[in-house]
Parts: sequence; structure tokens; C-alpha cells
Amino acid sequence: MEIPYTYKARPDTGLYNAKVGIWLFLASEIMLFGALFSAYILLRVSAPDGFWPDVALAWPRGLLNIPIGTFNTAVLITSSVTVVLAWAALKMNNFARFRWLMVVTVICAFAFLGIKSFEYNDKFSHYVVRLKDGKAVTGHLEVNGKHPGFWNFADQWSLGRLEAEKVEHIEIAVDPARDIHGHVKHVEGASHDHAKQKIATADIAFLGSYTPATHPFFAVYFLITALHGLHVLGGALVLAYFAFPGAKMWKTNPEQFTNRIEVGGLFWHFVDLVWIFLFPVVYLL
Amino acid sequence: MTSVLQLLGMPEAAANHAKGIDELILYVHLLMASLFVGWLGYFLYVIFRFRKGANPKADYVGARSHTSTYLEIGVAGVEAVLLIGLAVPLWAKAVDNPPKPEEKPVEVQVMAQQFAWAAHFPGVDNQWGKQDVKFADRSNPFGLDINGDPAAKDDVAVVTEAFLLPVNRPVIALISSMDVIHCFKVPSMRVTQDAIPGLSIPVHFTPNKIGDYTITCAQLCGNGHSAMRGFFKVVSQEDYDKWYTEKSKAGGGSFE
Amino acid sequence: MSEQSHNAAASHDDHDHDIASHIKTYLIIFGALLLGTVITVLMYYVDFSSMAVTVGVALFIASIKAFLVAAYFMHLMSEKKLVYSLLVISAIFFTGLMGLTLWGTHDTPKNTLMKTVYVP
Amino acid sequence: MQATDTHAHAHGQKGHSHDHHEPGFFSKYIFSTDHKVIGVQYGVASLIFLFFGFLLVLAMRFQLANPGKPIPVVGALLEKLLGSDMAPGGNLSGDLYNSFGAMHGTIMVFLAIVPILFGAFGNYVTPLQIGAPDMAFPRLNMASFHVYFIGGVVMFASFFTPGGTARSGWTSYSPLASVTDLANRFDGQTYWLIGMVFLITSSLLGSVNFIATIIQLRCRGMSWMRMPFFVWAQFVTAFLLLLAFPPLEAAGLMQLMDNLFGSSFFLPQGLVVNGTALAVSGGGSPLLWQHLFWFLGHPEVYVLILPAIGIVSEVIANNTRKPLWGYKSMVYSTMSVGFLSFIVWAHHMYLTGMGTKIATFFQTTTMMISIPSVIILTALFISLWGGSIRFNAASLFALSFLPMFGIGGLTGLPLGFNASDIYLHDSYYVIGHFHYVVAPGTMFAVFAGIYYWFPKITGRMMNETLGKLHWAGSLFFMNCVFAPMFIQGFKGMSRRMYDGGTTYFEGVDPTALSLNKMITMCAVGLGVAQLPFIINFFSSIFVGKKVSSDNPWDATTLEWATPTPPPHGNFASEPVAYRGPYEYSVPGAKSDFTPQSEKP
Ligand code: HEA
Ligand code: HEA
Ligand code: CUA
Ligand SMILES: [Cu+2]
Repeated sequence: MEIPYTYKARPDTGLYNAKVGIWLFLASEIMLFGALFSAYILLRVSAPDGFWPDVALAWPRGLLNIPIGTFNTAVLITSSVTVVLAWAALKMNNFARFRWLMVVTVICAFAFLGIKSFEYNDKFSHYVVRLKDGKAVTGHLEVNGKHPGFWNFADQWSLGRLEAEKVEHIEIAVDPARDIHGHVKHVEGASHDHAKQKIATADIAFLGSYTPATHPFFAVYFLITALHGLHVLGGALVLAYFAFPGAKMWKTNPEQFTNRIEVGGLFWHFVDLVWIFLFPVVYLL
Repeated sequence: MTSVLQLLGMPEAAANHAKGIDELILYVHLLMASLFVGWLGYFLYVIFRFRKGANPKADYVGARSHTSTYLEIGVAGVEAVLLIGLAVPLWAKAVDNPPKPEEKPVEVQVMAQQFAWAAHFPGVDNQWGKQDVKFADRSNPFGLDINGDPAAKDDVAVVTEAFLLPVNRPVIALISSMDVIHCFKVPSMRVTQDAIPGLSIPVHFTPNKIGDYTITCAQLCGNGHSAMRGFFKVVSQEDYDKWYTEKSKAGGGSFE
Repeated sequence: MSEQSHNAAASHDDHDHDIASHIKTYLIIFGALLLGTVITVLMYYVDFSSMAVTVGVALFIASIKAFLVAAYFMHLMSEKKLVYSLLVISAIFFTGLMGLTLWGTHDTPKNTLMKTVYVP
Repeated sequence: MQATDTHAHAHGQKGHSHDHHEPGFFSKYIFSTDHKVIGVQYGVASLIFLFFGFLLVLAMRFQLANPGKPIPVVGALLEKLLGSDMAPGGNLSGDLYNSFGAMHGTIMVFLAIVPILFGAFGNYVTPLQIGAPDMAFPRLNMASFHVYFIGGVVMFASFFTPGGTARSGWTSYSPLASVTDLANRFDGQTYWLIGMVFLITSSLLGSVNFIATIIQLRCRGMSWMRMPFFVWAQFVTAFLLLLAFPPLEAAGLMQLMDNLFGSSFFLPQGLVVNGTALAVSGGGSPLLWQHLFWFLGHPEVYVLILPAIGIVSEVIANNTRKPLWGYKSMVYSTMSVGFLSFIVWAHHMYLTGMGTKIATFFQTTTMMISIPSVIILTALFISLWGGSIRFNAASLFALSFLPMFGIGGLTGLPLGFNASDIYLHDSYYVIGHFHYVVAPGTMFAVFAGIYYWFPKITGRMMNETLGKLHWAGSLFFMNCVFAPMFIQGFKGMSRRMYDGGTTYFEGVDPTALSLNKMITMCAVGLGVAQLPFIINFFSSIFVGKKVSSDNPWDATTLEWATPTPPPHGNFASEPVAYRGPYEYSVPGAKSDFTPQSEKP
């Protein structure tokens, strides 16, 4: 016996196997991201009041780059519409259109990841410095006149390292007061945005970049966006496979091929959906 | 009633609220035992009576009575009674009704660390000394600011030896931990409360028997978990007062 | 979809037409999603003074966008009952997880008498 | 259909000597996509893990009975293998004891019992019972096994990492899990987490596959209410795995971040470990881990018990020669258990500081969930009434499952009332409670299943005498091991005590300690009682009596309508279910069983 309903719908459920499978998988994904969102909310509501970085464990707001995030949202939405159009193209028997729409989708996916990786890098070289007198400042760090390199996750500065390497002072390009609610504040005396400020190591109580170790917010941010990024990557690879090597099936079994695109598309839309929530929750709130 | 449970090995209860807990344990076990014995009797009877040798031809329909439904409803009913009648009120009393100031409760902060228990009383001035994590270490688990805060001067902090509690006076213990999760468990007092870092959780009980008691740790906390014990003595009010003033006079949150 | 057809799409002309009208919907939704994104960002610059309102507005817009994606791109508008029941179940459990966890960490015994200064 | 028909027949013949594609060893046994081969792979792997889990606990039991004494023979070996800080002089150190305890729990639950019930029996039997040629996604099925296997290897490898395995219990509570080995970030706990991510992924793949298979591949006539109860149990179980595991996966990733990147998901501010302040940001919540863990943890225990009840139901229906009584109520109860099991989890957390409202909520749901359990068990009990009960190794195990699960389930009640849990929490009473459900409970169902389906899988019967010996020994020793634990619990003995409670009980209550000795001896006896089984198992594969027909137990369900062993593709021709699953002793029928596939 062969396995039935691999591409034809079973009469009583009205679905073919892979569609049942993908929806089940998405249900479990809802629980996965749901748990992460729950963790985010729990940690956030139990965070102390006040403004980060003035209060070390208050919840930071407005640290992420909104224009870039908005642009990335648009990129992902575009890819979502192209993938559904690609499926429609197959339905209309237009393979050529399917292929270029799929290519656009995959390009969008990698554009999204590329932009994201720039954002990550920005965070790794962004530091919060808390002084012994209780003041705090955030900005890009310069040590001995050098900026930390690209994707320097392994090459991070901490107070311990400054002391160990006997660095006497650091310079920091203070963040502009871009936040209209005014909760990223700078040390008094920094006259204009991105002004470089010299800080003596001896005055520093804490120094850390925007990495998971610095604040639970970053931990949540990196974990959820990285997991989402992995989904984007996996989805993009699968869609790329469908667009080229996997497209052979169009010749042998067009119906099953169309179904595959539908299933792949469902996953892709889900990834988009997660981002639709992720964007306001981590960028804007 | 107590004798039944003591037969099972439960230590003699030494706190006022223990009676309720013991009763609940007893009643639940009576329910369980009667169900188990009934079921087991039925079970043994059935497998004997309907063994193949005695009943070569099975009956397609099988049992026709509705006893089982009534039984299930009965079980649900008893559970509901135990739940509403005993468990919920007992719990509510335990967490929602701390002793009122008129009852002159003894207040103590209990701090767990790997692998010991420590207790902290406010001292004769009845003022808690200032505490900060930057002063905390193994010998000063409460992080008392001994040099900075006058109120801390007379605080009583007992780190390794037994501390004392007066008999028949409510105790409010604020349970916390400085490293990992421990669990403050005093079997004789029928008190158990996880000690969770970052939280301090109040429990209260009224010891009613003079004697020596042991705190065990009921939550895995590392390789010394089994040896993590604490001791306290329940003594008369006079003995307690004597000990308390002495300790408090010794001042500086005397650390053993 | 007819049982015999191997090329599902090609055989039906009216089907083609159907799909063509779908495409129009997809493009409209695309526009709506972009608009939604812009509104969300604009909302950010409005000070609602209350955090709850801000969160509510942001999530409301996100939910509309999510609805559009799910309903049209994922064809949930015309999906089978089975899929709905599946989604309802996971929605219930997700709500349970989030709600009970939050409730559980906030409903704690009252600490009335003692004010500790130091919680490690 | 035509082509595959002959194909299937050809495979069905014994000693087939085809000229066409004879699959090589690897594609036949390692990279097979056939659900039956995968089922057997799961079965073998998980039995080995079961045995390994037992060896771990045996070492622990020795330590509990003889604190301070080196383990004979094995102790020296452990010292060599794991280093003298772990097993000084052949003694278990506190750390090693905790390692073994954590790994015993993890291995038994995630690598032995769930894989054997869900992976092995589920894979082998479910498609056969619904008349399907295979799983809906055979390659996913294969991937599921491979991912499980990798998870097992990672867990196993962690024994040999510097610092040893995870040692914070199978529950891995933070902060303990994150601070045990501060110097070494890539420690046993990290391995544990990575292993868990693999195991969870495997379960997710498996559960998607099971649900899709049961929904889509039921053969003609196999309506929902004609499905054998075993299939229902697997169906609900798959849902539990599908929806409860992802939160643990999320939690695992968070703890991994805490371990590897120094984040503080579960670490509050101001931790002072070993007298030094921990250099983390803080701001996390230890309770968050517990919530996410138990959100899986509680459904997980029903993942252990539901398939077990499924197996027991099959065996009981077959050996009483009558239909299950109240089949429908059992199905609905199973669904309610499945649903409710998602909202009772915090009964493991009563003593973490819960207010009255939330505690009342959770203890009410806990009491509610016991009702459908009672209904299922009662239905099985009543099924015995009027039967013509055959006693063979399978049915003996299945029958003794009932009172054993009864004890385990009933002792769950005093734990479920939060006020009595105040006293019993984390004592040996809990250990006794859950071992009654998982050891004589679940394991007895596993044994029943093995004796019952062995002829279908291998074409040979297992030896009945050895089987009965195995049953008698297991029943006796299981009770001697776990019943005394209730007494110890009443006496106030906490669990996870490396010294067996000596520090606490010495000079106070010597019986508590002497019980330790007795339990340990019985645990050894329990091991010895498995010898007949192991001998039986291996010898029967080669010399067991050949089955006289495809249906040696005169059973009704579809798996017995296939050739023995079932060929690739399972059924010679598409099966049709004409009636319910347990049409035994139908009045007026020509024999005492009417198979589901028999034409009316
Ligand atoms: C298969 C596994 C399994 C099953 C089925 C259950 C079933 C139940 N469990 Fe158990 N439980 C565990 C595995 C399981 N448990 C484990 C592993 C732990 C510890 C985890 C850890 O901390 O490490 C635990 C811990 C645990 C606790 C936490 C204890 C503590 O830490 O303080 C609680 C509290 O409510 C509890 C309650 C229950 C209840 C009410 C049921 C109910 O569902 C039971 C319902 C069943 C019945 C009511 C029996 C009905 C049948 C009969 C009555 C028939 C009788 C028959 C004869 C006499 C012939 N369990
Ligand atoms: C499914 C789960 C399961 C099973 C089956 C078991 C089985 C057993 N367990 Fe386990 N146990 C747990 C889950 C389980 N346990 C968990 C979750 C914990 C808590 C861990 C923690 O604290 O974190 C625990 C803890 C625990 C403790 C407490 C440790 C402590 O708190 O300090 C003890 C103590 O005696 C114990 C004993 C036993 C014994 C004697 C068995 C026996 O029943 C074992 C019997 C098994 C055999 C005899 C093997 C038979 C082998 C075969 C049949 C293989 C044949 C092979 C081939 C044919 C290839 N267990
Ligand atoms: Cu402290 Cu266990
Ligand atoms: Cu539970």
C-alpha cells in the first residue's frame, strides 16, 4: 500500500497530509513563541519602576533603531506577499512568474537577515556606563582610540578587562536624545549629541555592552530575534530549494508541487506573523 | 487521631495549626484506603470468579449496573468536601491571616545559604537594622550594616548555633535565600516553605511544645543538601527573654 | 478540485479567474499591512501617558495585521474546521500559560508586619 | 495499487530471495523510513537506556543504604572513569549522587519510558491499528528517531565532561542549575540543555507525525469511535507533547543563555554564592523556570501514563474476551485528562509562596483531573466483570498495572491538596507516589505490551513460564521497593538526600534508616527479577515458538490482520474496518472474536 492523501485532500477532513502537518507544527510554534513572549512580559512587569539606565533593572525603552526596524518589517511583509503571489502563479500555471516571485522572496529574506546582523553589531558596540556617583550614560565606546570591530561579540569590554589591561580612561560617543519620551538621558554636561565624553576607569562602577549579560531586556531581545532569525533562515533555504532544485517536481506532479509551495508559504507567513508582534513589542513598547 | 498518624511515623506535632493539617492527611488517607480496599476486594473477586476455567464464555455486555457512576460521583463529592471544607480554609489561614500585632508575634528573618540556615531578630529596640547586599558574605548572610546603622547594633543574628523561640507565641518567619533555592522544612511544626532568592516569603506558626527542633532542607541545593540543617529550641517565655536580651546586648549582630 | 485532474490549476478557467481576484486581494492586504506598520510607528510618537493604553494600542494594531496575514495570506478565511479547532486549542493553552504564570507570580502571601530592607 | 500489492506480498514471504532491490544494512536498519523498523529502533534504544537508568539508581541506592561505604567493584571503576573527586575511594560524592539522581530521572522519563511507549509502541502499533500503510511522513519519522538518538548521545557524553553531568535534579531548577559550576560554562548542565533541545525536537517531530497519521490515514470504515483505545491514548499523548514541550524548549534556551552568555532570565539580583556576589545583571525570576518546566512537567506525566493505559486496555480487552466496558466514557475521559493536564502544573509549586486564590485554582483543577482518571480505571475494572479471563504473562502484567496505578494515583491526592502537601512536599512520599505510577505502573504496561506484541514483531512467541516468573518477581520487589518510601515520607525524610537521611535521623529514628537498607536489597532483587525477562527476550527472538497464525491471541484489532511480521506497506490489500475495535464474544458469532476487518 502507498501512503494516501500525500497531495489529494482526504474527503472527510478536506486536507492533504502536509497541510495537517504544517498546521500542527505551527500550533507548537505558537506555544514556543508564546512561552517566550510570556517570559518577556513576566520579566517586564516585575522590573522596577524608573528609567533605564538610571535604574539598573528598570526596563529599557526606545533603544532599538526604529527606522531600520520599520524598514525590516516592510521587507518581511513584502516577502510574505510575494510568496503567496508565487503560489497563486502556480495555480495559474505560470511557472516563470512563480520563479521570479520566489527569488524576490528569498532575496527579501536575506535582506532581512543582513539588516538584522547590522543591528546586532550596533548593539555589541553600544555600551552603558554606570559611574560610581550613580549617573549613567550610554553610547558607542572607544578604548585607546579604537572602536570595537564588527560583530565583536567575543571581544567585549568590561570593567574587569579595563582594569586588567590598565586602561586609564575610555571615550564614549554619547547617545543622542532621540527618544521623545526622554528616557535615554545622558550625563550632565554632555553638550551635544554624539559628543565624545572621556570617562576615567576609576570612576566607573559598571560597564557593559548591549548584550544579554547586561540586562534581561537584551537577553530577551537577542533570544527571540535570534530564534526568529533562525526561522527566517530555515524558511529561506527551503523556499530557495523549492524555487530551483525542488522545482523539478513541477514537471512530474504539479499538484503536489503547488501544495508544497502552499505549505512552505504557510510557514513563511507564520514567521512574518511572529515579527508583526515582535516589532511593536521589542522596538516600540 | 494523632495516634494513627504516629503509627505511620509522623513526628509528634508541635504547632497549633498542625492539627488541621494532620486531620486533612488522615481524612484523605481514609478516603484512599476505603477506595483502595473496596476496589482491591472487587478486583480480586472478579479475577477469581471470571477466570477462564470458571467462566469459559465471556459475556458480551458485561456489567449492567450503574454502581460505578454513583461511586465516581461519590469520589468527586468527598474530594469536593475535603477541598472546600479543609484544604482551602487551611491554606487561607496559613497565607492570608498572619498574626496581628496585638498577638505580639515574634518576628524572625530566616536566610538560607549553601548549606546552612541563619536567623535574624531585630533586637531589643525592635528595629531592623539596615541591610545591603554589599555587606553580605558567609558570616553576615543578612548583609547587616553593623558599623553604619545604629539600629543594626543590637540585632540578633544567629548563623550556626541554635536560635530560640518562645512557646505559645506566634512566630512570623520571613524565608529567603542568598544563593539557590532551598526549602525551610520543620516536620514537627508542619511547616514547609521554599526559600527563594530574590523573594522573601512569610510563614507563620505557633509552637506549642517546649523542645529541640531541626530544620531540614527539602529542596535540592547542591552537594551539601543532605547535611543542611538548622536548629532551634522552643523554650518558655522567660528563657527566651533572657537569651534574647543577652544576645542583643552582645550587639553588632553577634556572629558566631 | 476535481479528482482526475493532474494539473489542478490548468483545467479550470473559472478557477483562473478566481485566482486572479485573489491576487487583487493580496495586493490590497499588502497595502493595508504597510499602512498598519506606519500607523504603529506613528503611534509610538504619541504620548498616551498610560503604559496600558500604549500597549493596548500597539497590540491592537498588531492583531489587526496578524489577522490580515492569517485570514488572507494563510487562507484562514476559508480553512477547514480541523485547522480552526487546532488553533483554538493552542490559543487556549497559550492564554493559560501566560495568564496563570503571571497570576501565579503575583498572588503571593501577604507580608504585612515586617518590612525588610534587603532582599538578596 | 496493483504494483504495490505484489511488492508487499513478496516481502511478506519468509526467507525471500528477490532479485530486485534488496536494501542494504544501512537503509534497512539505520536509515529506514518504515514505521516498524523505527519502532524497533526506538524500542531497543530505550530498553538500553532503561537498563542504564536502573544501574544509576542502583549505585544511588547502595549509597543510601550504606552511607560512607565504597561501592564494591563498581566503585573502583567509577573512580577510574570519573575521577577521584567524583567517586573518592569508590564512594559516591555528593556531587556524583546528585548527578546520578538527575540523570536517572532524565533518562528514565525522556530517554526510556516516553520513547518506548510513544516512540516504540506508538510507532509500531498505531499505523497498523488504524489500517495505514505507514506514518504520514516517513522521513520525518526517521529524523525523529535520529534526533532522539543524538539527544541520547549528548546526555550520555555529559558523563565524561569535566565536572560531570547535570546535577540539579531532573527539574533543573535555576539558580542552582546555573551556579553549580561557575568556572566552567560548558558544563554538564549545558550538555543537559542541549540534549533536551534535541529530545524535544524529536518529540515534536514525532507528535506532528502521529496526529497527522491518525487524522489522515485511518482506513476506510475506521471512524473515530472505532479506533482502538490505544490509538486514542496515543492521539491525546501526541497533543500533550506537541503543545507542552515548546515552553520547555523556550525555557531550555533561556537557561542555555544564562549558562553560556551570562544573561539573567532566571537569576534575581544580588545573588551571593559561596560568599561572593555573583557578577550578573539580575532581574530574572527563578519561578519563571519552574512555571515553564512544570507546564511541560505535568502533561509529561500523562504522556507517561496514557499510552500505558492504552496498552493495558488492549491487553485486557483481548484477555477478558469481551469488549471494553464504557469505551466512549474512556475516550472522553482521556480527552479531559489531556485538556486538564495543562492547567494543573503549579501543584508542584504550592510551597514556592502561593496566595490563596491561585493555590485554590490549582488544587481544584488537580482534584478535577483525578475524576476522569478514576473513570478510566473504573471502566477497566468493570470490563473484567463477565469476562473469561486468560492469565498469561501479558495479561498478568496488565492486570497488576491496575492496583499499582491505583496506589500511585491515590497517593497523588494528599499531594494535590495543598494543605497536606505542606507536610508531604519533596519527601519520600512524593518519590513513592510517582514511582508507583511510573515504575510498577508504566513499566508493567511496557512489559505487558512487549509480551503481547512480540509475536507480531518477530513471528515468535515469548516463553510463558519465564514470563510469569518475571511477573511474580517484579510485582513482589516493586512493592517492597516503593511501599516503604511512604513510611519514610511520613517520617519526614526529604528526597535527594545523598546520605539517605542519616544526618537527620541518626539517633532519632533508626527505622527510617533501616528501611533504606531493605529498599536497596529489594531494588537488587528487582534487578535480578528482570533476568528471566532478558533471557526470554533474547532467546525468543531466535528459538521462540513460531506463531501458529498471524493472530496468535485471537485478537480483533487490525494489527493482527497483517502478515507476520508485517511487510513494508503493512497490509496486503487495503483494510476496511467494519465494526468497533473490541467485538469479542459477540452473541451468535461463530467464534469468540470478530476481527474489525471481517466482512459482515
Ligand atoms: C505517570 C506519572 C504520574 C501520574 C499519572 C500522576 C498522577 C497524579 N499526581 Fe503525580 N507526580 C508524578 C508523576 C505522576 N503523577 C511525578 C513524576 C511527580 C514528582 C515530580 C518531581 O518533583 O520530581 C509527581 C508529583 C506530584 C505532586 C507534587 C508533589 C510535591 O512535590 O509536593 C502532586 C501534587 O498535587 C501530584 C499529584 C498527582 C495527582 C492528583 C495525580 C492524579 O492524576 C491521579 C489520579 C488517579 C487516581 C485518583 C487513581 C484512580 C484509580 C484507582 C482509584 C484505582 C484503584 C485500583 C485498585 C485499588 C485495584 N503528583
Ligand atoms: C519513568 C520514570 C522512572 C522510572 C521507571 C524509575 C524507576 C526506578 N527508580 Fe526512579 N526516579 C524518577 C523516575 C523514574 N524512576 C525520577 C523522575 C526521579 C527524581 C529524580 C530527581 O530527584 O531529580 C527518580 C528518583 C528516584 C529515587 C530518589 C532519589 C533521591 O531522591 O535521592 C529513587 C530511590 O530509590 C529511585 C529508585 C528507582 C528504582 C529502584 C526504580 C526501578 O523501578 C527501576 C526498575 C528498572 C529495572 C529493573 C530495569 C529493567 C531493565 C530492563 C527490563 C531492560 C532489559 C533490557 C533489554 C531487554 C535490552 N528513583
Ligand atoms: Cu538547602 Cu537543600
Ligand atoms: Cu503533576
